[in-house]
This record gives sequence, C-alpha cells and structure tokens, in this order.
Amino acid sequence: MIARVYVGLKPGVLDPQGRTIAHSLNDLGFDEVQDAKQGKVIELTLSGDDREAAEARVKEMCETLLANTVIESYRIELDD
Amino acid sequence: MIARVYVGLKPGVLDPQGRTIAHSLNDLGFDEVQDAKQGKVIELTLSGDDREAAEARVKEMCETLLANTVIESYRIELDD
Amino acid sequence: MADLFTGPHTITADIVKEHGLSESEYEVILDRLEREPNLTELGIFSVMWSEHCSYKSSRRHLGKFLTTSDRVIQGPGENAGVIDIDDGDAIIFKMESHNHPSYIEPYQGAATGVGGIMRDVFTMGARPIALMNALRFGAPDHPKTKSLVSGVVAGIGGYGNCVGVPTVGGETNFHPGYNGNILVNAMCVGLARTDNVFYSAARGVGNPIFYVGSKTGRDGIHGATMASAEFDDDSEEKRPTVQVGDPFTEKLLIEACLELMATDAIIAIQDMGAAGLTSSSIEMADKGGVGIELDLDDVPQREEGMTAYEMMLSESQERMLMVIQPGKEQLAFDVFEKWGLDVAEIGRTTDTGRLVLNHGKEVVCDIPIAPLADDAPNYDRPHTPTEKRDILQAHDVAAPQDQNEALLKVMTDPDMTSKRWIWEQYDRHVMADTVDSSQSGGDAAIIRIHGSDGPTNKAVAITTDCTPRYCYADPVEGGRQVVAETWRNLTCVGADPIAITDCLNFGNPERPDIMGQFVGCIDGMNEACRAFDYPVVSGNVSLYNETNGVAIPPTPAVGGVGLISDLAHVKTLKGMRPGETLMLIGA
Amino acid sequence: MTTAVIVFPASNCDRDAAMALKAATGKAPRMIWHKDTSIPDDVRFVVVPGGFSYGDYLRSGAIAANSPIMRDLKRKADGGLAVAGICNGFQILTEAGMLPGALMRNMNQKFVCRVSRLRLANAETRFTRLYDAKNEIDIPVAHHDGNYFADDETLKRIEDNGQVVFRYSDNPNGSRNDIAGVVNKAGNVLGMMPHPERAIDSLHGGTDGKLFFQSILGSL
Ligand SMILES: Nc1ncnc2c1ncn2[C@@H]1O[C@H](COP(=O)(O)OP(=O)(O)O)[C@@H](O)[C@H]1O
Repeated sequence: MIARVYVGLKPGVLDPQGRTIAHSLNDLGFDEVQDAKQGKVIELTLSGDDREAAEARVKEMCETLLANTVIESYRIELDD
Repeated sequence: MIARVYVGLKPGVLDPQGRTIAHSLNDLGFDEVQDAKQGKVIELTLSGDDREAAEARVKEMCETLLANTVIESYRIELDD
Repeated sequence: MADLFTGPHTITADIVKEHGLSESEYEVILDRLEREPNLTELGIFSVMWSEHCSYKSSRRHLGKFLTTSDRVIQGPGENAGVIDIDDGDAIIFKMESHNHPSYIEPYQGAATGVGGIMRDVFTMGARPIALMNALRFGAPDHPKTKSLVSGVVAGIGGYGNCVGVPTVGGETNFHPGYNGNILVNAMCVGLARTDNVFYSAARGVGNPIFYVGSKTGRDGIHGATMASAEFDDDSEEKRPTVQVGDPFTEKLLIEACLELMATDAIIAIQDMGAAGLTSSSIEMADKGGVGIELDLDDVPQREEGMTAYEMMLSESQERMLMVIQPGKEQLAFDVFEKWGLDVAEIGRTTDTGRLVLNHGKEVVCDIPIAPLADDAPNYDRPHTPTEKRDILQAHDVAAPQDQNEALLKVMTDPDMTSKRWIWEQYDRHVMADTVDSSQSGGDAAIIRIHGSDGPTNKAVAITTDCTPRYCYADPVEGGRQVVAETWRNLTCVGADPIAITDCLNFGNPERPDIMGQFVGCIDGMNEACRAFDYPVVSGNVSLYNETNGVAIPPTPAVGGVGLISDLAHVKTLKGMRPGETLMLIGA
Repeated sequence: MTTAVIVFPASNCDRDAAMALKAATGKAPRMIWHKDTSIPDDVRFVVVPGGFSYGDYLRSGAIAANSPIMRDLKRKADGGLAVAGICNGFQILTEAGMLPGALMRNMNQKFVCRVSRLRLANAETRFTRLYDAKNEIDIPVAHHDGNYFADDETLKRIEDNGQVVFRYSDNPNGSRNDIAGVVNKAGNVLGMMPHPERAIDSLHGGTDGKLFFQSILGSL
C-alpha cells in the first residue's frame, strides 16, 4: 500500500521558499505568477492492506515525525 | 487559477532523505514502513483563466526553474 | 538480454567504440585474454583504461615530478599524499576535479566532488580537517554563469557544512574561456598519526573483503553505453549520469572508518570513486599482488535486477571497500552497524592473480589483474611547445588618463571583487581549529593541529593558486609561477612550505598545441618544485575540457601545504590599525 | 562539575562543545550517545550541540528530537536540569517541544556563516547573568535554518515573559523580532542559533562566548 503525506506550512506562517520561487518566476518573465507556496510530499510504501489501520498509523507518523505541527499541517492520501 | 506541481526524483536516483525518513520511522516502531520517498509540491496562484495556456506556461516554468530535470521529474495539476 | 552480459556473443566494433576503447587497445585485450571478453569484462577494461583511471595521456609526464623529500611519507600513487609534520603527526591531502558533473548539475556535481576528495583522505586514516575549492566560471554576463555559480557554491557548502569539515579558502575566477566548461577543483586536508596510515594494497589469501556505505545503484553508468537501447530494457527514462551526494552517510563513514582504524581490523582500504567497485577492487589487488573474488549477489543493491556490468561500473557515492583481518569480521560488522551503515562481506583475496566475479551462480568475469594495470595504454602524445611571445613592456602600455577610474576598474573586476557572497555560505569554523580563513583575505588559511589531548601549538597553512592567463601566455613560466605563488602564500603567513598537490585542467590532449601547454606547465611546475625542494605528493588530471573545439585556458591548479611550528609566529592581515607603516618588499 | 554533550549522528559540533565545557570546568564532559536512554545523575549541565544531526533530512532537528535519549532529557529538564541547545541543538529542542517556536529556512535561502553582533534581550537569565546588559557581544553564526518563527500569540507570551534572551543587531536570517535565542518559562532550558562555543579562544577572533559558559556553570 502507498500512503502519500502532503505537508505544508500553516496559513499565516511566512514561506520564504515559496516567496523566493514566486520572485524568481516573475524575474524570468512569468508575470502571471501571483503567489507560490512550497510543501513536501512524502510517499510511504507500507506493508499490510488494512486501509483504516494504515490511515491511523500514518496519522501517528505525521504527529510524531513527518510534520512539525507548530508550523505545518498535513493531509494523508492512500493508494493501493 | 491554482497550479500544483509535484516534483520528485527520477526512478533510480538516490534519495538520501527518503531513506533516512524510512529508517527513522522504523526505529520509532513503524515497522510497516518499507520505503519512503521525499518530493516537493509547489502551489502556484496564477492570473488568467485559460487552462490550456496555463498548462503550457507551467510546463515551461518546470523546465526552467521548478524541477531539475537532470535528476527530477514533475507532474502538473490544475485547479480552478 | 542476460547473455549479453554473460554468455557467448560477439563484441562488435561499435560496442568497443562506445566503451571508448581504440581498435589497438581492444587488440591488446584479445591478446591478454586469449579470447573475446564478455560485456562485463569489456566494461572493466574500458574504465580501467579510460583517461580518468589510467592517465594514458599524462602518465609519462607526471613521472617527471619531484615527489620525495625528507618530509614525504607517501607521494603520488595512493589515494592521497602523506607528509610528516613532526611529533608523530601526518598531514594527508589531495585535490581533485569535478568539472563535467558540475556543469551538468552544479549542486550535486560540486557536492559529490567534495565528497569524493574527502573519501580519498579519510581512506588513508586521516580525519579531514579542512576543505578548499578552486573555481573557474565563464564570463559573469554569460547566461549560464549565475546559476552555475550559485549551484556550485551551494553544493560545496551543502556537502562540507553537513559533514562538519570547515571550508577555509579557495579561489574564484571568471573568464569567457570557461563559458562552456567550468572548473570545480576541491582539495581536502586531513590529519593522521604517522604510525596509523592506511594503504590500499590487499594482502594475504582468503582474507574477507568488506563493502561499506551506501547501496549500489545504477548511478553514472557509462553515459555512452547506457544510451544504446540494447542494454536497456526499460529505457523509457534515460538514466541520469549525475550522482546525488549523501553527506550524512559520508559523515557516518568517516566516523565509522576512523573508529575501526583505531583497531587492527583493517588490512587494506580503498574508497570507491570513479568506476567504483571495478577500480577499487583492481587497485587493491594489483598493488598487493593478489587476486580477488567477489560474490556480486552479496553487494548491497538499491535497485532490483542489477547486472554484473552495472554493479561493476556504478559510480554510486559514499562507498568503501576493505580487506579485513580474518577473525575481526564481527568487530567490523559491529562498528558499521553502530553507525547505521550498510555493510556486507562480498568476497575474499585469492592467490590466482585474477579478478573473478560470481553472480547468480555463474562466473561472469574471470580476467588476469596484471594486464589491467601493467598493459594500460601509455601514450606519448605529440606536443608542440607554445610559441614564445614578446614580453609586454610597461612603456608600451599607455598610462591611464584617470587614476581613479583605473583603480575603480581594477577593484570592480570580477576576479578582484570580494568573494564574501561565496565564503559566507561555507562553515569556516566548525571543529574549532580555524585560525584564519577566507574571511580575513589573507594569503593562506591556517588550521590548528588538534592532538588526541586537545589543541596543540602547531598549525598547517593551506592555499590553492593558479593564474591561467600566465600559463596561456607561457606555459613553462606560468607553471613555475603557480608553484611559486603557493610557496609565497604559505611563507607570508609564517609557514614552512612542505609539499603540493595539483589538479591539471586542460583541453584535448590529442591536439599537439594543448599537449604542448600541458607538458610546458608540468616542466615549469617541476622546475619550481625542485628549486624549492617542494615536492608533489598527490594530484589529478582533467583533460578534454573543451566546448565546440575550444579549449579552456590551461589551468594547473596547485594546492600547497606548509607547517607552522609555533602559533605565536603566525602572521595574518587581521588586526591592522590606522597609522601603521606599509612596506613593499621584493622585485 | 560534571557536564555532558549529547552526540547524534552528524552532531558535528560535539567536539567544539566539549572543548568549551572542558575549558570552563577543567573537566571533560561526558559524551552521551543518542541511543542511550538516560543521562547520568551526576550531570548538572547538558549541551545539545550544533551540527547536522541526521543530515538535517526531513527538517533540521526533527529526527534527533525523537531519539531515545530525548525522553530522559525532557524528564530531567522538567525537573530543573540545565540544558543549552546550540544551533542544531536549538532546532532539536524546538522540535522536541522543549522550547517554543520553530526554526525555518533562512529568508534568503542560503547558509550563512559570519560573526553576528547580538544584543542581550535579557541579561538576567542563568545563561547570561554575567554579561552587562548594556553591551553587545560578537558570536559566530553558521546555519541554514535559523529563521525563528512563533505565532503572534506565542511571540507575545515569550516577549512578555522575558524569554527572549538574545537578539541579532543585523538579522542574518529573517527571524521574527530578531530573535537569536530563547529560554523556556522556567529558565533552565535555552536555545540559541549563534555558537558561543566558537567564541572562547582569542585564536579564533573573539572570546565573547566565555561568559555564557561561566554564567550557567556558576549558577549551578
Ligand atoms: N597531476 C598529478 N600530479 C601528481 N600526481 C598525480 C597527478 N595526477 C594524478 N596523480 C596521482 O595518481 C594517482 C591516481 O590518481 P587518481 O586516479 O586521481 O586517484 P583516485 O584513485 O583517488 O581516483 C594518485 O596517487 C594521484 O596522486
């Protein structure tokens, strides 16, 4: 089973990386870019096939390690 | 319009971050984790509403800046 | 597909060519093997006889260098040079190029260059204590320059900072001659004890061979070979020839290797650099005069279904090969596992003088080792000396109209401007022994020697130098000048210069004018080395630095190391005060 | 006095920290491996050193913050043990929830290594009590992720409590309120991005870090 964890900064947290990307794109002539945000995707290959159990476990992984909930929020997606 | 760009390492390219994340999840008792890969998501806010044109432009952004196509591949998703 | 790698089949002229071997070189292989090689064997010959590994265009000229003095413990021929700095301390150092990879992928190319040169140094038992980098980019306004500079600098910093070795100095030049071919030369200096230096010669029969570090992937396997679809079932994605560095694993390797080196478990050790498993195993066997048998199924692998060919030619980073003292296997496993590294026993030394590879219950390679080294091509390429030009006399040059403007012009020249933007991205102080670095703008960096009981009163001075425009105008004079400049820079900070390493970056050696530059520079360097009793103890050659038939300016970068016996006698630019007297000394 | 340094894989500044502690106490600190599960009872002061623990992969300090030794460190810190996290150590302590806020990528995206002039925002903590509040001090920084962030509410709280200890005079990384170092509410756990252990020997240029070690060690 594949779990995909999307981790992004919470609203209100300044995103220096995103800001730099937006600026550089503007500099390169991509004037239509109004804003950019950068996040992470962590793709986990998991053994087992109980989706519900997996979801709970991945949530635990996010809370313990994968996201820093002081500044980040996360979203989990499961594939088969 | 929102464009989401997913950037990940091409198959076969060493992913030290992913490997370290997988190890550390195992160490924390998440034994079901067999592998982890880390990628980026860049969310762009774009002006204009021509989807097709936007897609072409974002592709150009990926090739010039957002992805390092020597080692990374990317995928584009468009929202309204 | 499998039989392409193992079974009987014809090696076509095209396959030989794709492997960069000439017809006559292939004839030698047929003669030594007394049969056709299979593809794996051909791949092994091709990397061992490549310019990179065999130095086939440069070997006879490098042989002229002064390489000994009463401080030299090990000159060229090992992973790095070793010099004696008294009290049982040794300095181990070398400089190496990573030009081409850095042009293709500046961050990773430069980063893996730093990783590679550090491995050369800690392989010999030294803890890396300082890094330097000599960089050459194209014109500042060339469209690629900006991203190359920022990528290379970030890569050098990213790797060195993460491993925790200070990057204390270097040089950066800009010239249109590097527009299509930048130079990234990295130098590493390490500290060891003279009685605990490690070499690569394997010894004994039946001694276990250990593989340690990252798993082997399909990184950087022969660009040309891989592009041809016939070796590649799933070629929908052309495989990248650029490796990704893993500085964290490198740091663990350093600590683990040094920990094991403090025991008597290691007989021989060699890092896997270019052509990884091939060159490391063959060098160990050749130097020790033994044979080696490897079980490729036991090699830690990152990807599934790797062939023997791919494993032997992979350039995956952060890997080491070692011969372990029988009976010490468990000790070795324990140390590497403590540091969380992949480790496997993958073979043994033999008395056959052959390289034998087993893969999937089959012998996929069985070749004599001696010819790989002894019969490596050694060319005497035609070389025409660079034509002498008239010396430019000062009175032939018009005096500047406006002194202020002239001064401004000099000060704003990209080669003269502050390089702070670069060196602020390098951790110059980690390890707490940096006495002087880029920051002060001094002539050489100064690193205090840290003994087992803490800091000592001794230091080494380190510098890298080269003025390509002198070498272009007159290679011999330019060669002399490069060496002399390092000597002066070391002397200026109060050090006794001891020895140098070099990185000889030139164009296509098959062109007599380029070969003339190469030979001229070496002759000039060597003259200066002999005049100063200042030997070459290690180095590296990078040829074929050309784009569209235009060669880079001849760039023999030199790294010099000197000893400061008493830190009280250090002289730097720090602490100057208004009102002090300036004196000009010399010619 | 017995002190300790925690060693994670790629804690590059463990030796630097040990030298500073030895210089200050006359006694080499205990080096505690991250896989150990307890800090010996005689240890009075712990340094979580700088470096690139776990390569700074995922997020700086995140993986180290979950190491076995951290549980006992938290427990003992809750009991009053003095702890200082320097650079990567600061990142680890915030990731472990022992200090407020988080350290993000430097505003200009680049690693920065320079001497930074700091203002003493609070010269009355156990870590700064020997400094003169009027003076500025020069301490080197060397980091990629030193951009201090806390949400408005947290920021107000730590400012009101006097938990901000050092501020940059020339903010090198975009930190909110120029914050370079903070303490926890109880005042026994400090985190700072600048490296006081790199400013104890005049050979390196400055000695402004000495009083930091003397302050905390003298208060125990
Ligand atoms: N320009 C040079 N000057 C002196 N020695 C050199 C030079 N180039 C290479 N050597 C020596 O030749 C040997 C092989 O070099 P190289 O292949 O770069 O080492 P490695 O095995 O680490 O890749 C080394 O001992 C090196 O010091």
